[in-house]
Amino acid sequence: MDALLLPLIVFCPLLAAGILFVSAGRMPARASCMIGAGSVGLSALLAGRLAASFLAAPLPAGTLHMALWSWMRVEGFSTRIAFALDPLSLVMMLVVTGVGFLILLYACGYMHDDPDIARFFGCMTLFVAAMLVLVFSSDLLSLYIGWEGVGICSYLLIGFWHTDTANVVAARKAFIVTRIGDAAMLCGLLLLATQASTLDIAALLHIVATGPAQLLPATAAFLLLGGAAAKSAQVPLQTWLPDAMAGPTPVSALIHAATMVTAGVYLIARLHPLFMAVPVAMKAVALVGLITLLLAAGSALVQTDIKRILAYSTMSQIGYMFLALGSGAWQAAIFHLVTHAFFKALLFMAAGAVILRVHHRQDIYQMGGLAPAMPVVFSAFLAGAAALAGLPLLTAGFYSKEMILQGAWHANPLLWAGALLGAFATAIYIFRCVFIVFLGTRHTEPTGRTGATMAIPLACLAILALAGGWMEMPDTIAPVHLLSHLLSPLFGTATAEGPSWLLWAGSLVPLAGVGVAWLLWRPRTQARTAPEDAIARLARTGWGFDTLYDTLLVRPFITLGRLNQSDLCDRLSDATAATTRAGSRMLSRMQSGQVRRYAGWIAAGTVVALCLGIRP
Amino acid sequence: MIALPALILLPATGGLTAWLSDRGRQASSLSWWVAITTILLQALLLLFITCTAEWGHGPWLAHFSTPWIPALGIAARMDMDGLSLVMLWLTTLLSFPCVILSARDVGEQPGLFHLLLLATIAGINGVFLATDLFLFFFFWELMLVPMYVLILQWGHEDRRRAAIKFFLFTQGSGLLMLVAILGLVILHQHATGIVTFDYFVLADTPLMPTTAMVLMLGFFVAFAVKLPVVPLHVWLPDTHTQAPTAGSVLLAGILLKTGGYGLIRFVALLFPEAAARFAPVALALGVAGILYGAWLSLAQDDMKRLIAYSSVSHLGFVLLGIFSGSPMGMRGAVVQMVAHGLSTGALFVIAGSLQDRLHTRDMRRMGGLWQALPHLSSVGLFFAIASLGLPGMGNFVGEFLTLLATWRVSPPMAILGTAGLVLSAVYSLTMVGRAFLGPPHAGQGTIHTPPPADFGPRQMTVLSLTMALLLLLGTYPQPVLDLSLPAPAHATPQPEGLHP
Amino acid sequence: MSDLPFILFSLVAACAAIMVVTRAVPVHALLYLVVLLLSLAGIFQALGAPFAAMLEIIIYAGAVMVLFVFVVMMLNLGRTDRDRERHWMAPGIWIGPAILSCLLLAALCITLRALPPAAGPDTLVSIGPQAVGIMLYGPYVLSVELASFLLLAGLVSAFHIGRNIRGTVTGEA
Amino acid sequence: MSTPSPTEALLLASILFATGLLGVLARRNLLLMLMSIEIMLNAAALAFIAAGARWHAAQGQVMFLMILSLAAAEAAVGLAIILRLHAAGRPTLDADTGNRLKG
Amino acid sequence: MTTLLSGLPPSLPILSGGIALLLLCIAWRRSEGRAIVIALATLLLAFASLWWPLLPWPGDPMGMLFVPDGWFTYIAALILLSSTATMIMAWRETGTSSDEFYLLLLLGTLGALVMAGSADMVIFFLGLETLSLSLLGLIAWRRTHPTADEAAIKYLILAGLSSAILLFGLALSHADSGSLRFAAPSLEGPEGPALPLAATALVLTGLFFKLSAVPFHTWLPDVMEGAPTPVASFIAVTSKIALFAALARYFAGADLLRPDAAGTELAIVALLSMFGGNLLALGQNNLKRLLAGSSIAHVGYLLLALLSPGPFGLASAAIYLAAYAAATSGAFAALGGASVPADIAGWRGMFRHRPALAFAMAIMLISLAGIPPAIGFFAKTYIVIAGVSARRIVLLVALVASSIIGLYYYLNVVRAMMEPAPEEHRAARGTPANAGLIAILAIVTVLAGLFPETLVRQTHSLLRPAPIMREASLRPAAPHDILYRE
Repeated sequence: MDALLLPLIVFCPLLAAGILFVSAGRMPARASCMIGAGSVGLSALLAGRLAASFLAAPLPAGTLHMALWSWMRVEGFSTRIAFALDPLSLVMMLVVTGVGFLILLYACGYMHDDPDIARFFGCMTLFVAAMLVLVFSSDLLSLYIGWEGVGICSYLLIGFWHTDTANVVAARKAFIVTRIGDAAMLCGLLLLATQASTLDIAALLHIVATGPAQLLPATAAFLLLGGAAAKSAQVPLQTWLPDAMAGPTPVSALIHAATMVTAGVYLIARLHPLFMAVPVAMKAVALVGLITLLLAAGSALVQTDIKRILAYSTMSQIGYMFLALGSGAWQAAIFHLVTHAFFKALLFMAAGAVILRVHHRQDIYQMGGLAPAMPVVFSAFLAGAAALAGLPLLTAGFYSKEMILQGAWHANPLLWAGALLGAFATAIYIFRCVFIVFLGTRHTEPTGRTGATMAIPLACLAILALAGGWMEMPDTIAPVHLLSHLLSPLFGTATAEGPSWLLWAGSLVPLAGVGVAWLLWRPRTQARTAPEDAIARLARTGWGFDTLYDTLLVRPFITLGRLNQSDLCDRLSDATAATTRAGSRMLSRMQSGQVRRYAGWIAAGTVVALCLGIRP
Repeated sequence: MIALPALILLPATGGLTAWLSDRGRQASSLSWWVAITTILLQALLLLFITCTAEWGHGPWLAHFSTPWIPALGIAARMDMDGLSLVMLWLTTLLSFPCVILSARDVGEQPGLFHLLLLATIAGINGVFLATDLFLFFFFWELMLVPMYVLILQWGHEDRRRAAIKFFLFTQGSGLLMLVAILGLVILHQHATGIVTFDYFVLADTPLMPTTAMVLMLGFFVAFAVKLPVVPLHVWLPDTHTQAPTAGSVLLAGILLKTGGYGLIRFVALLFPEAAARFAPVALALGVAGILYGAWLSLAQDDMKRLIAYSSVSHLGFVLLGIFSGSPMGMRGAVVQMVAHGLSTGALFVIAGSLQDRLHTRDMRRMGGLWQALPHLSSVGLFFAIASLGLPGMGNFVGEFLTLLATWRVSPPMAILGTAGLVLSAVYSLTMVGRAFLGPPHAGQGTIHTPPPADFGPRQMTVLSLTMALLLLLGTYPQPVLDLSLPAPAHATPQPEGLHP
Repeated sequence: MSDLPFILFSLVAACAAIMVVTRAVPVHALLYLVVLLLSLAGIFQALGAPFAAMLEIIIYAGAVMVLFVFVVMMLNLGRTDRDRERHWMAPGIWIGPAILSCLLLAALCITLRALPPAAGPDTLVSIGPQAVGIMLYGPYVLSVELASFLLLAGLVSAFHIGRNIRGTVTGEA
Repeated sequence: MSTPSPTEALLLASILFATGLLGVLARRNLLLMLMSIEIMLNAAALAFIAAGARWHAAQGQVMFLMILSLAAAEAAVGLAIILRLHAAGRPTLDADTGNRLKG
Repeated sequence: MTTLLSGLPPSLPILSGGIALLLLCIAWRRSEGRAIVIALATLLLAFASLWWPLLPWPGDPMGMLFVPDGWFTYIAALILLSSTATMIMAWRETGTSSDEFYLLLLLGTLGALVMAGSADMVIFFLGLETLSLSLLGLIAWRRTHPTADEAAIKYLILAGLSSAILLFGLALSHADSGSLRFAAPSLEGPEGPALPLAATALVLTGLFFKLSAVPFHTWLPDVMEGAPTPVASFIAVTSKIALFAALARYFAGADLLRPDAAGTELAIVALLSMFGGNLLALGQNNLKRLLAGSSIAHVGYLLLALLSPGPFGLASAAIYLAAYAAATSGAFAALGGASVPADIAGWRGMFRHRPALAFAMAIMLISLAGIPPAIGFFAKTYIVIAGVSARRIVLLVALVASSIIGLYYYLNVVRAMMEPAPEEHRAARGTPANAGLIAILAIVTVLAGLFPETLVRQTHSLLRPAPIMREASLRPAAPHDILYRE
């Protein structure tokens, strides 16, 4: 019975997507909203029901299996569309359906006057379905369906307002960059499938555990890391995420903050025995995370677009998760994934509410002093910002970040130091944003009001962003370990906690960050323009990765392609044709009409034949 | 089973009927109705064949044989295995969009148009069934002529060049194949004293490795031109671009598949050793095709040209699969062919419709069509996504299996092939972005030019069914996979009634 | 080895042939052609073919050449034609044909040089009209019949072509 | 008494043949081309006579007769055509100019 | 009389009688209708007589002047049928008072028949020249036509030149062997190979000229353009068939697979003809010249068949000749029936104005191009079989490459016919007889292409011993066996 719920949870949003696409805009906007949000809500309910029964009576194996059908079965390889529910996917399922439902609810308000709302909800529900497939799949290839499915939904939604070329280009870029990672991941899958003849995760991990000699886990792990890094916008494939903010804000909240971008984290966590078998890969994961979190935090410091700040922040936070993964702190990564889903979705939605009210302006320097005009939004944003900054005790972000710092310390103190630096920067940039947008002098007069459909999800998420962290606390504060307990069948018990000064450091650094931000951008002193020195410009453009790729890869590729537009091989066939025509002209010239010439040809032929005869 | 030749005669007769029904009366849609009835009957016939096939009696499902030119050991012999069946179904299914969508509004001489269309289909059916090498070659050539005329008569501005290029390339390479076929026949005669064109008998010809390689190359070139394989692809972009929509669909959807079919049946199975030795080169060619096609596809401004180059890229996977030397690769190649037939066929329908509406294929003069043509654009988007190999669509299954099979042979080739997937995303989305999305192009939708008509229910129904098929193939490809392994050339079937 | 008349006739024949192809006035050429034919008749006689020699004189030098003479007279050629003919015989024109002819001659000479004398008696035997007649009306009677058809074909062709030449001219004028 | 050898006669035939060929190739006047062809035919006739002499056979002379009839017929037809050309289009009988059939 | 007729196929006396009858008729009262009736009746009677029994040859078989074997019967059938086709084409086509036209056609046919069956130089030579002189009359037929004289004089000069070369070669051959047998002289004679090789080279020049193989082909396009359409067809079909038959007979005893000079020359000429003919046709706008180029190329293909002795060689050549004859005759008949200028532009829009005619023309061109379902496809396949069997790799490659060129211009005509015409043509129809001829030839071309079995079996039974059977032995049958009846 419970197993049947798994496909049902996926099916609800899928069906809704189907209905919405087929209706093709002939339904009233309200109906689209209801179907879209309602289906995900239903999924969330079912997920809750499933979670309840799962938690109440864990199966002997700790996993709920549901093989749907055999997908491909050929000589030497077979794969099934199969779902499985274990603690990890349980957590993900709850995040996806729960946060997803809230965001869709919010979107009902946010998008209510868009003429293409049916398409919007169609894509959104399709995304949720794909994400659930990704989460549930117990076979890497069916996981890949979800993996690419969320990618294409992301493409569709980033380019949702398609009349603007910039949006279309951003969407394309997002898809292509992630596709590069996907290709790497596919290579990894090919490698694994070749070695193991199956892509069933359990079977694969079993093989990894028993016979590492015949596998090439290092290569596979790196290839999969490539996929994960692209999907999760990690260095060096991170460039798409800031541009992806071109989509509607609920999209940014759902896809580019809460769920899809964390798929990489999920993948690595899901395959952690594979990575654990390859220490180099672990180091690489951690390093990727660290670099990303620092670079992205640096970029976020100087952005002027509120959504880009949040985008870089997302990259940075996922960098934390990667850091945790690389440090072997699996629970911490997942914990941060959950809390990040809460507070980042919240921040995006709050930002979206702000943007709606200030006539779709996104430049923070054109806002300012909005707190009195929109107290609800302000408080929600503040809650999210606090969680993001990891203000101690009160916020969910604090606990998850603390856990990561602990893990990093155990892995390598250098990682810890970097992470701490990142935390400091995080606090600065997000409170820079808070101070500039909500305090000080007002530059744009907000209009309208934030409706209930938007406010309620904001409130819910604000609560979650604050209180969501209490499910897992350091022993120093309170011995609550709900999450790691839940995940322990997968990841084993968490490592012991480090010295308590780590905790202090982790608590004080964000506070210091907030302080610095206050000094720099408090209402009186705040500069009204972004810093313009070279480093700032570099940081604002994402440290020049875009330019680099553009000059090294994209431009030469396209230029050469343009040069060869008419296909060199075609010239070859044209040359043959020209030769033939030349031969034809030659023979026509032979046909001069003069009988003496003709006789000459005959005589010449005869003489040649005679000579052939003489000297055979 | 008499139904096999019926599968060839039915479209031929139907075509003639359509032609005759059109005599004298202009602008009558009678011939269209005849054509649609014919392909419906063909579908029913194929269904009948599928149901009455000898399932469970070995890989060959149906047989037909009757002497044709006994003096030269030529028989009208047809045998059907799973591979043939899959290809026949693809042909039958794709002829529906051809006839329903693109042939409906053909301007002049609709009767002749339908005759040629159905004649081509008859020839293709013959190619997929013939197991006598002479008969095979006969059909192979026969399907070109009506296609040539189709392009010539109903093509676009540069049709003369395109049509003749198409014909010269395919026919010329066909002659090489003819020489190879006859070489095989003669060698068999030298070895056994028997002149025969029978596929199963010739498969047992003892051959020197070098000879086998030369003969195999003769076959390979013909099929490589048809498939097409870089650098023999140059006819394809021109032809696809200039052909009328139905022609493009037929070309891309089915005609190219005869190349893949031939590679499987007459290269990989007839000369297994030589094919195995040639495999590294073929794999390299396949990868070159994938990358080169994708690269040039990206550089095109002409929408049909873009799709044509994307075909080159997609069919590189077929080559990879066939020459990976494993059943898995073959199955993957077949799935890829079917999926490519559906998706690219549909894309050509869309490109053709766009040309009908906008009178241009130049994407520089398109843009923002979604607002004017939401249905058309969304369908176009769907098939573009399918063609970039999204899991869950048929193309992915094909590409994955071929790549997996290739990886076993040569991981670097597989990696390069995977890179093609990235490029396919690039050109597909570029096409979507330039044509359908973005701001509307200045030239269209103004007061002077009325907005073009969107797809109506007829088009949407057919294309939706195509989409459904593609999704079905992507999520449940097992029936095709099971069928698609070609029957070995040595398992000689017992033709009914001919030999005791 | 050879006898004097043969050498003499040969020299005359070769010279006459060269004169034929180099004359600017057709009548001169024609006369040299007659000389050539007469000397050939002598050679035939020397080779032991008296019947052929007679026919050569009677039919060839007699009948056929007269035909040529008639035609040349009908053409009514004059001084301008001779000058034009001279003009056409510029040295440049001769180079190519001369090379080709010399090559041909050289090739034939090389071939013939290797030819040994025939089997049998070394002396020539005269083959008179009787032997030829027996051969012609014995095994080759078919060829006589066919030759009549050949002449018929020539006759009909010449008749058709030659008919109404004046009419054609006036018709065109 | 020494007799002429057929080989020498063949040699003479070759010389005449080459000379005739020279005439056909070099002369622009159709009439002279025709005469040159007559020379070549005579060369062939001489070759047959010589061959016949070599083998002491009458066949050579039979063939000579046939060549004779051909030469007569051909001369008749050829001269008729020349007359017509002269009357209709080409009074100069130049073979190089005035050709409409070419290319 | 008995000696005259013994060993002679009855078709020759019948033709001779027909000619005499026609002469009498002309002498009595001119009537074109009567002339064509007599001529057609003669041809058909001769055709029927091909299956009548022969009077036995009394003497030594080596002394036969004429060999009425299966090869002759086959070729004679083709010649008579194609002459019939020419007659029908010519009916009411050639202008006023054309009863001599049929007389000349009959004479030419007689010459062709003689040539095809002759085993003796004298006979061969007479046949050749009879054909040649009748052709001369036919070419110059249209007195008012501006180019008729030019074509005729070109043919006259060049044919005279080639005849002289051929005769000289025959004389050398006679000098070498002492016999007048029409066959390639043996190289193993006491005289060494020099003289036979020189003789063969000269004889080949004569034959190649009439066959119009490259580089001896230059006259053909000019002459065909200048000649009336039926005559062009006669040149391209009847005369070439006879010449090819003679060529095959000339080399019947020689081993062409040996790489000696004759084989080499044949191979080079075949190669040059394939490419030369097709390239020449490629640049033509005049359909007659185009067909001339095409016929030159087909000579190349036929030479490939000749160069591939063995079980398939001669049979493939025979079938190819039939296919070529049908398609080329058909094309010329269509050309004559169209009553438009013979350039490609004149044929534009034919599919609109004269669809049936255009369709027939397309079938002919497709057959010439070697595309199924026309017989040309099967015939070309058969030639390739022969070539592969004899391992003529270079020539096969040339065949493939030049065929591709060929496809281009054949289809170019088809394309032109499909294009819309600039203005309405005046729809001058051909005679019903011509239309019937075109229809029959088109049907034959397609039907024979679909069911070539009958043709193959006929060919094989005529070219006994059957060169190919299912259980054919490995030993390639010597061409000698095929040509001469035991």
